[in-house]
Amino acid sequence: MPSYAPAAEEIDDDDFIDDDDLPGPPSRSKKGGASGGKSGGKGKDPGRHAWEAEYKKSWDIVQEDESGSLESAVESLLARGRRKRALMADTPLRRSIIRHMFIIMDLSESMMDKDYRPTRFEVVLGYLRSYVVEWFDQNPLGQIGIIIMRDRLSEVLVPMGGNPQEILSVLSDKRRLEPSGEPSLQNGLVMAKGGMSHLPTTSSLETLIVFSSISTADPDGPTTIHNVLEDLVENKIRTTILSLAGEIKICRSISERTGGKFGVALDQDHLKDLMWETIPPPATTIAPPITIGVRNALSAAGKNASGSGGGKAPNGDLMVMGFPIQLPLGGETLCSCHGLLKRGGYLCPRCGSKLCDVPTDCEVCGLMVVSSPHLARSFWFLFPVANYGVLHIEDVMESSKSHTCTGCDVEFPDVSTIEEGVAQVEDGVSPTGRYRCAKCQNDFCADCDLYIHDTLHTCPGCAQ
Amino acid sequence: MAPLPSSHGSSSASHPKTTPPSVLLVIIDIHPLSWSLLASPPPLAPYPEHLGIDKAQASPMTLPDFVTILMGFLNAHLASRWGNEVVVYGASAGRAKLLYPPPSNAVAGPSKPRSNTYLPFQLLDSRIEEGLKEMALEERERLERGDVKSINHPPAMVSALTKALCFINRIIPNNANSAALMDPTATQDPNAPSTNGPDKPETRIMVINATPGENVSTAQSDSNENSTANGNTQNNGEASQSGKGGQMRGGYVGLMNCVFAAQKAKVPIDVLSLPPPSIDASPPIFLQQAAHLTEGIYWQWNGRGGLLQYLHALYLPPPSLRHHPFVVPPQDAVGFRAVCFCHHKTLDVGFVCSVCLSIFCEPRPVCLMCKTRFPIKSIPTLKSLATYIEPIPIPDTVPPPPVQKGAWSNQPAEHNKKERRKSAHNGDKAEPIEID
Amino acid sequence: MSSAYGDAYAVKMTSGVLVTCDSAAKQILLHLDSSREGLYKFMIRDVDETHLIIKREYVDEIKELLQDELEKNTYIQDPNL
Amino acid sequence: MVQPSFSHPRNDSSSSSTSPSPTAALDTFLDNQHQSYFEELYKSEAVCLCILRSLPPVCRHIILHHLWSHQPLRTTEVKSFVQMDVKASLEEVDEVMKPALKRKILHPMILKKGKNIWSSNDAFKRGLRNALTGLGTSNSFGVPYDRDDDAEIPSQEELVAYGEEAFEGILKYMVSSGLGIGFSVARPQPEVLELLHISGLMTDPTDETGQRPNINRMTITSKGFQFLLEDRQTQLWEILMYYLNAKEANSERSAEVLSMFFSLGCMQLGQDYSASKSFPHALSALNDLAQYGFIYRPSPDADQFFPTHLATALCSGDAATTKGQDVDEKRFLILETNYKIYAYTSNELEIAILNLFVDIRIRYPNLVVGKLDRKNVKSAMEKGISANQIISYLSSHAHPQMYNSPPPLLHPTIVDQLHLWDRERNRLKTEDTVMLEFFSKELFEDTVNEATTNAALQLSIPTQKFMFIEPQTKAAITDFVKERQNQLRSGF
Repeated sequence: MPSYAPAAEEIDDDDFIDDDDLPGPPSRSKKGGASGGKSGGKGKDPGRHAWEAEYKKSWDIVQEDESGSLESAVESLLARGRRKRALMADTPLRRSIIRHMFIIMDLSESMMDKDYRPTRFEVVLGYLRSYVVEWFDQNPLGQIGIIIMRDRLSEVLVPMGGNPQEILSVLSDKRRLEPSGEPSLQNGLVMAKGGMSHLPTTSSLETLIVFSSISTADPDGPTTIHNVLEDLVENKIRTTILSLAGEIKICRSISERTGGKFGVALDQDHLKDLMWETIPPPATTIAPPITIGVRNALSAAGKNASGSGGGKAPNGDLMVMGFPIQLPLGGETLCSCHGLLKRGGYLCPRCGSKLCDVPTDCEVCGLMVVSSPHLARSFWFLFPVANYGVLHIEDVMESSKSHTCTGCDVEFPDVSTIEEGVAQVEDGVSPTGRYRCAKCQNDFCADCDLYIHDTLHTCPGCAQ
Repeated sequence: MAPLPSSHGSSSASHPKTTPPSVLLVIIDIHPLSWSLLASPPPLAPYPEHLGIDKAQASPMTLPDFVTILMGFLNAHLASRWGNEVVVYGASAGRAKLLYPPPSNAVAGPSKPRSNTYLPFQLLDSRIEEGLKEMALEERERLERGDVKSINHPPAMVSALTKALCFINRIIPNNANSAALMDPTATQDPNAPSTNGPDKPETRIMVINATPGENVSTAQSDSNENSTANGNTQNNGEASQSGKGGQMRGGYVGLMNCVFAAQKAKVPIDVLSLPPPSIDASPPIFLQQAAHLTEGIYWQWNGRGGLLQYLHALYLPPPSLRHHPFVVPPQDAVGFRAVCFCHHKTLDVGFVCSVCLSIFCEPRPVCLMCKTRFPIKSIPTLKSLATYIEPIPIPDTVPPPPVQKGAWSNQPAEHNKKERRKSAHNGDKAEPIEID
Repeated sequence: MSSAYGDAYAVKMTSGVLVTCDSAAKQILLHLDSSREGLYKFMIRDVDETHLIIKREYVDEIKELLQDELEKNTYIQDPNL
Repeated sequence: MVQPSFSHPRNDSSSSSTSPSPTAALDTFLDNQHQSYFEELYKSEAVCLCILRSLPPVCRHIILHHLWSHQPLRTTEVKSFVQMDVKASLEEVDEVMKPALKRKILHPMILKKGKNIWSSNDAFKRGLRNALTGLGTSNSFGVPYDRDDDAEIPSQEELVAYGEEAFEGILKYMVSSGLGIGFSVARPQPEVLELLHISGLMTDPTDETGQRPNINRMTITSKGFQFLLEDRQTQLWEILMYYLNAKEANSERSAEVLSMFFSLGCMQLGQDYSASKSFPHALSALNDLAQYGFIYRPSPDADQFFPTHLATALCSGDAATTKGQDVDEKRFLILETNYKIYAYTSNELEIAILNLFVDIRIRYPNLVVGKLDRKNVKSAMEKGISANQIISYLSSHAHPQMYNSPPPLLHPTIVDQLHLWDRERNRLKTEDTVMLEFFSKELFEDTVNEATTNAALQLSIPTQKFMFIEPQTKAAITDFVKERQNQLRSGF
C-alpha cells in the first residue's frame, strides 16, 4: 500500500517527467506510479488529492514528438505502465496458500451515489465479481463468504465456501442486493466473526470491507464496536477496510489494530487497485509442524498467513497427499463420505473408495485427497519467471538472431529505423521493443513479457 | 446494434443464429521417433464379440498421410465461417515453431492462385507443407550434427502451448489481466454494453499428440513409466543429474501453468492423441488433465482409420456451439496424478511440503524448494505411511481411455472398446467410414 | 301486414367513405363538421368511437384540414434554439 | 394517442434495427428456384462453399459433419447431435435441417428400411468436397490472367477507390434526382438506368404507362429512398438480384450468372483474372457488372479483369466487410437525446442521405451537425421512408462512442418520437364503403356471414346491427338481402 506522498516530491516528480534524461532510482517508482495513474490508474497514492492526481499528470506526462503527434509519447506511457507492473511481479518464495475471507459489503443508501459511474453499487458489484474469480484463481485452496450490511442489519449473503460460481451467481442478481438504510459496521463484524468461529483460531482469517457510507449505525447496548474490535484482534481476524467516501477514524483503527490495510479509493481505478492488492496470498515465513489431515493442514497454512515472526529458519511438515481419479458424470454410485448415490465423484488412489469432493480426507483410509491441479496453481510461486532484460539498440545490432517475438511471433520494429536520439529511453522500457530472457536468451515483445509474467508464468523459450 | 453476438432464439429450439468467428490454433507433434512408431503400428487386438468392426483394419499412419487429412480438416474449419482463422505450430524434439501464418516478411504464398482452389485454402496448405519440410530438414541437420540426445527430447508441447497462448493474448488482449488500459467496468462487468465492431473471435487450441505415454507432457518425468516407446531413458538420467528447476518447468509445472492461463482466457484445449491403445497402454494423462480442466475434448484414436471423420465429428464445432445445441463427446475418467519434484515420477500418493506445497515421492528432512526443515521425528511415521501405501494397478481405477460415460468406467476392457467406438462418434454412427 | 314485416326486415343502405381513426382525431373531425353549414357538412353518419362515414368528395379536403389542425396543436421548437 | 405497439421502445428499436440479413434478396430468389436450378449451380465449387456458409451454424456443422460419410443422414443422428429427445417429432428434426432442405442440399426426408433419412444431393456433396480438397475442375475460383510480371497492376486501394466511386456514383445520382439538390454527378450508363427503372427504384413521372420511360427524366421512388438507407451489402445483393430477375424476365438462363456472382465473391482482391477462361458462359453479364464497379478492366475489351472489393465482399457473410476500416467509416453518427446529430463524415453520399431526414445546420470539412426535427422527418416519410428504416439507419451508423453508454443504443425518447411522427402521417384510414343498417338480428347475421364468405365485409358492428361492405360487392349483397328478406317474410 503506497504511503502518503509529500507534495514537494510530487512536484519534482512531475517536472522531471518533462525532461527526458534518465531519472534516479528513488523517483523511479513514483514516476511509474504517475504514468500508471494515467494508464488505467495504477498505483496512485491514496493520500494525493484527486484533482492534483488527474490534472497535472495528464498534461505533463504526454509529450509531443518532433513530428507533433502524441503517438510515441502515449505509446511509451503505456509501455512504462506495463513494465512497472511486470517489474513488481517478483514473488516471495513462501506464501500462505490457504485462506478464509469474508467480504463485507456495505449496501447502505450511500451505495446509490453517482460519483462512480453509473453508481457506486454497480461499480463495486462489477469489481467484486471479477475480484472473486481472480481471488480463487490465485488462492485455489481458499474460501470466501459474503456478508452485506443494510438497514442497520447484516446478513450472510453467501456462507463461507470454495465455489466461485455459487458466489458469482448470487452477486449477479441485483434484485436481492438493493441498497437501503444505513450500515452497521459492528453487526457486520460480529457476523463475520461468528461465521469464522467454527474455523480453527489459527486459520488465516480475513475480512475485506467495502465501506461506502461515512457513518455506522450500531445497536446501543453493553457491547460497542470497540469491544468487537478487541475480539477481532484476539481472534487474529485481519480486517481490511476500503472506504469509498473518505477516511473514517474507527475504520482506520480497526484495520490497523487487526493488521489489515485501510484505504480510501480516489476513483474507480484506484478502488480496483486497492481491492486487487488484497488478492495475492500474504507472504509468510513460518509454518509450524502439523500432522496429516486437511483440516489441520488448513489451520497450519492458516498460521502461516497470520504472519507473525521474521525470517528465522522456517520449519514445516510433510503431508501425505493422494491424487484422486475423477469419475465422469455417469451412472450413480455410492459415495463413502455421505453414503449417498451420486453421479461423478473422485476415487481415493489408495483405497479406491469414492469421495464426493476434494480436498478432503478419505473416509476409509484417512488419506488426504487433493486434486493435483489445486496444488499446481501455487507452483508458479516456486518457479517465478526471470524478469526479462531490456535490449538496447546496439545489443540487438550485434545479436539479433530473430526478427519476431518468441512468444506471439509478432515482428519487432526494424532496428535500423530507430535512431539513438529520438527513441526516448524510459527506464525499464526497451527502445527496441525487445526484452530478452536471461535464461534462454530469447527476445519477447512488451505484451508477451507482461502476459508471461502476469498470467502465464512460463517462459516459452525456457519451456521444453 | 447488429454486433450483439450469437444466440437469438431461432424458430428451431433457440439455436444460435450466428457464431463469432473462431480461431483454431493447432499444435502438431511431429516428433520423428513417434511418427516412425505410428507408421508401423503393431496389429490391433480383434474384437471377438464384434467381428463387424474388424472390417476397418489397423491402418499405419504416416506423417504425410496425416497432414493431408489435417489439411482437409483445417480447410473445413476455414470453410465453415467467414473470418475463421487457423494458426499452426509444429512441436518437434525440444523445439516448437510457428508454421502458419507465415511471418509477414516472408514471401506471401504461391505466385499464382489455382483456378480450382479457394485461395485461403491454397495458402494454408502450401505454407504448412513448406513449414513441415523446413522443420524436417532442421531435424535431419541436428542428426547429422550428431546430437542424438536432443532428438530423444520429448516434443516441446509446453513451449508450443505457451506460444499459442501468447498469440491468443495478442489478438484478444482482454484475456490477459493487463486490462489496466481499458475501461475497467467495461471489461469486468458481464452486463456491460457490448463493444462495437465485429464481435470478438473465440479461440481454441488443439493439441495433436503423436508421442506415446506421459513423456509427452512432463519433460523427463517418466523414469518409472515404462510405457515410453522411444528410448529417452538416457535423458531421464541426465534430467535427474541436471537438477530440478529448469527441467521441471519444462514439464509438469509448465503445462499446468499453461492450463491455468488457458482457463483464465476461457480457451479450451482439445487433445487428439494419435497413438492407438496397441502402442500406448497408458494415456498422456497430463494432456488429458489439460483437456479436462479447460473443458476441451480429449480423444484417443483407435488406430482404425476414419480419422477425417473423427476430426470433423469431434473437433469441428466451435466452443460456442459445443454445449448448446451440440454435445461434447463423453469424456473419460481423469487421473489427477502429479509429478514429484525430486525424481519426476508420476505419483498417485506423494509427500507435500506444508509451506510451499511442493511434491516429493519420498519423505525428506528438508524441502528442496523452500528449504523448510521438516521435523525429523515425523519422518518415521511418514515412512510408515509410505510403506503402508501400496500403489494401485492403474487399470482398476483408470480404465484404458477413451471409454463410455462413467457408467462404464469400470467395465471390462473389451466392453469399453466397443462402447468407445460409439462414443467416438458422439452420436450413434455404427462404424468408422473410410474416406474416399 | 307485410309492411309490418317489411319494417322488421327493412335494410337501409348508405354509401360513402368509411373513416377509421383514433378517437382524438375523430373528435377533431366532429368539431370541423359542426363548424360547417348545410351543404358543406361532410359527415354522413357517426358510426362509433373510431368510425365515421363521410361524403366521398370531401375526403382529401378533410385530410388536409385534419393535418392543419394537428399542426396547430403540435409544439414546434424554435429552430434557432 | 400513444399506441401500445411501441410502448416498449427497447424491443421495438432492437427488432427494427437488427437488419434481417444482407443476402435477404438472394435468399428469396433462391427459395423460388427448383431442384434443376440448384443442380446447375452446384456444378461450381465456389457456389457450394458460399451456400454452405450461408446456412445457419447448427445446420452448417451437421452438413460438414456428414460431408465425408457415405450413408444418408439419419434423423436419429441429428437428434443426438442437437440433444433432441429421441421421441421428438419428425417435424422438429426437419425444422433443424430446413435451411439445407430449402437449398436442396438434402433431398426431402424419406422412410427407408424403417429409418427416416435425408439422402444428400450428390452434386453439392461432390462440389463441397472438391472445394475443400481443391480437386474440382470447373475453374469456379477464377482462372488467373497470365500477364507478364513487369506488367503494371492497380493496387488494392486503387481498386477499392474505383469500386466505391462507380457504385456511389449511381447512388448519388438517385439521391440528387430526388432532392433536386444536384451535386454534379455523371449520369450512369443507360443499361444501369434501365435496371433502376425496371427494379422500380427510379421512375419517370411523366410517362403514365411506365413502359417507355425517358431515362433522362427519371426521379427516385419511395422504394428507391428505402434502398438508399440499406447497408452496402444489402444494396449490392438487391441490385444483383434485380439484374438476375431482369435476365430471367427476358428468359435468359441465369444460373451461370448467379454462380459467377459467387465466384467473384470467392476471388482475391488485387488479383487479376481472365474473363474468357473464368466465365466463358457469362461474359456479357461480366461486362454489365463492370458498370456497377464490381470489376475493373484496364481496357473495355480486355480479357484481364480485377474484382473490386464490391465483388470480393459479396460473400463475406454477416456484415463483416472484407476491409476493416470500411466498418469504421460507416460508424460516424452521434445522436443526442435532444435530437442533435453529429455526423463525422465528409462523404457526399452519406450527407445527402442524412439530408433526407435531418435538418442540417452546420457543415465543417469532416463534420456535419444537424437536427432530427419534425419537418424533415415527416417530409422524408412523405417520400415513403418509414420510421423503422430511419432508426435502423441511425443505429447501424452509430459511432463507437455511442456503444459506451448503456443500451439501448438509440434513446427511447427518440425512437418513440420517430414512431409517433410516423403515426401522425396516417391518423385517418379511409375506404369507400356501403353501409347497411338492419333491424332484424337474424337477417343481419345471415348477411354478415354471407359477406364474410365472399370477403366483402369491411366492418360489422353487431351492437348497432351495422355492417360495411366493399362497394363493388353491393349488387351481390343486395340480391342476397332481398332473397333472405323474402324467405324470412314468407317463412312466416
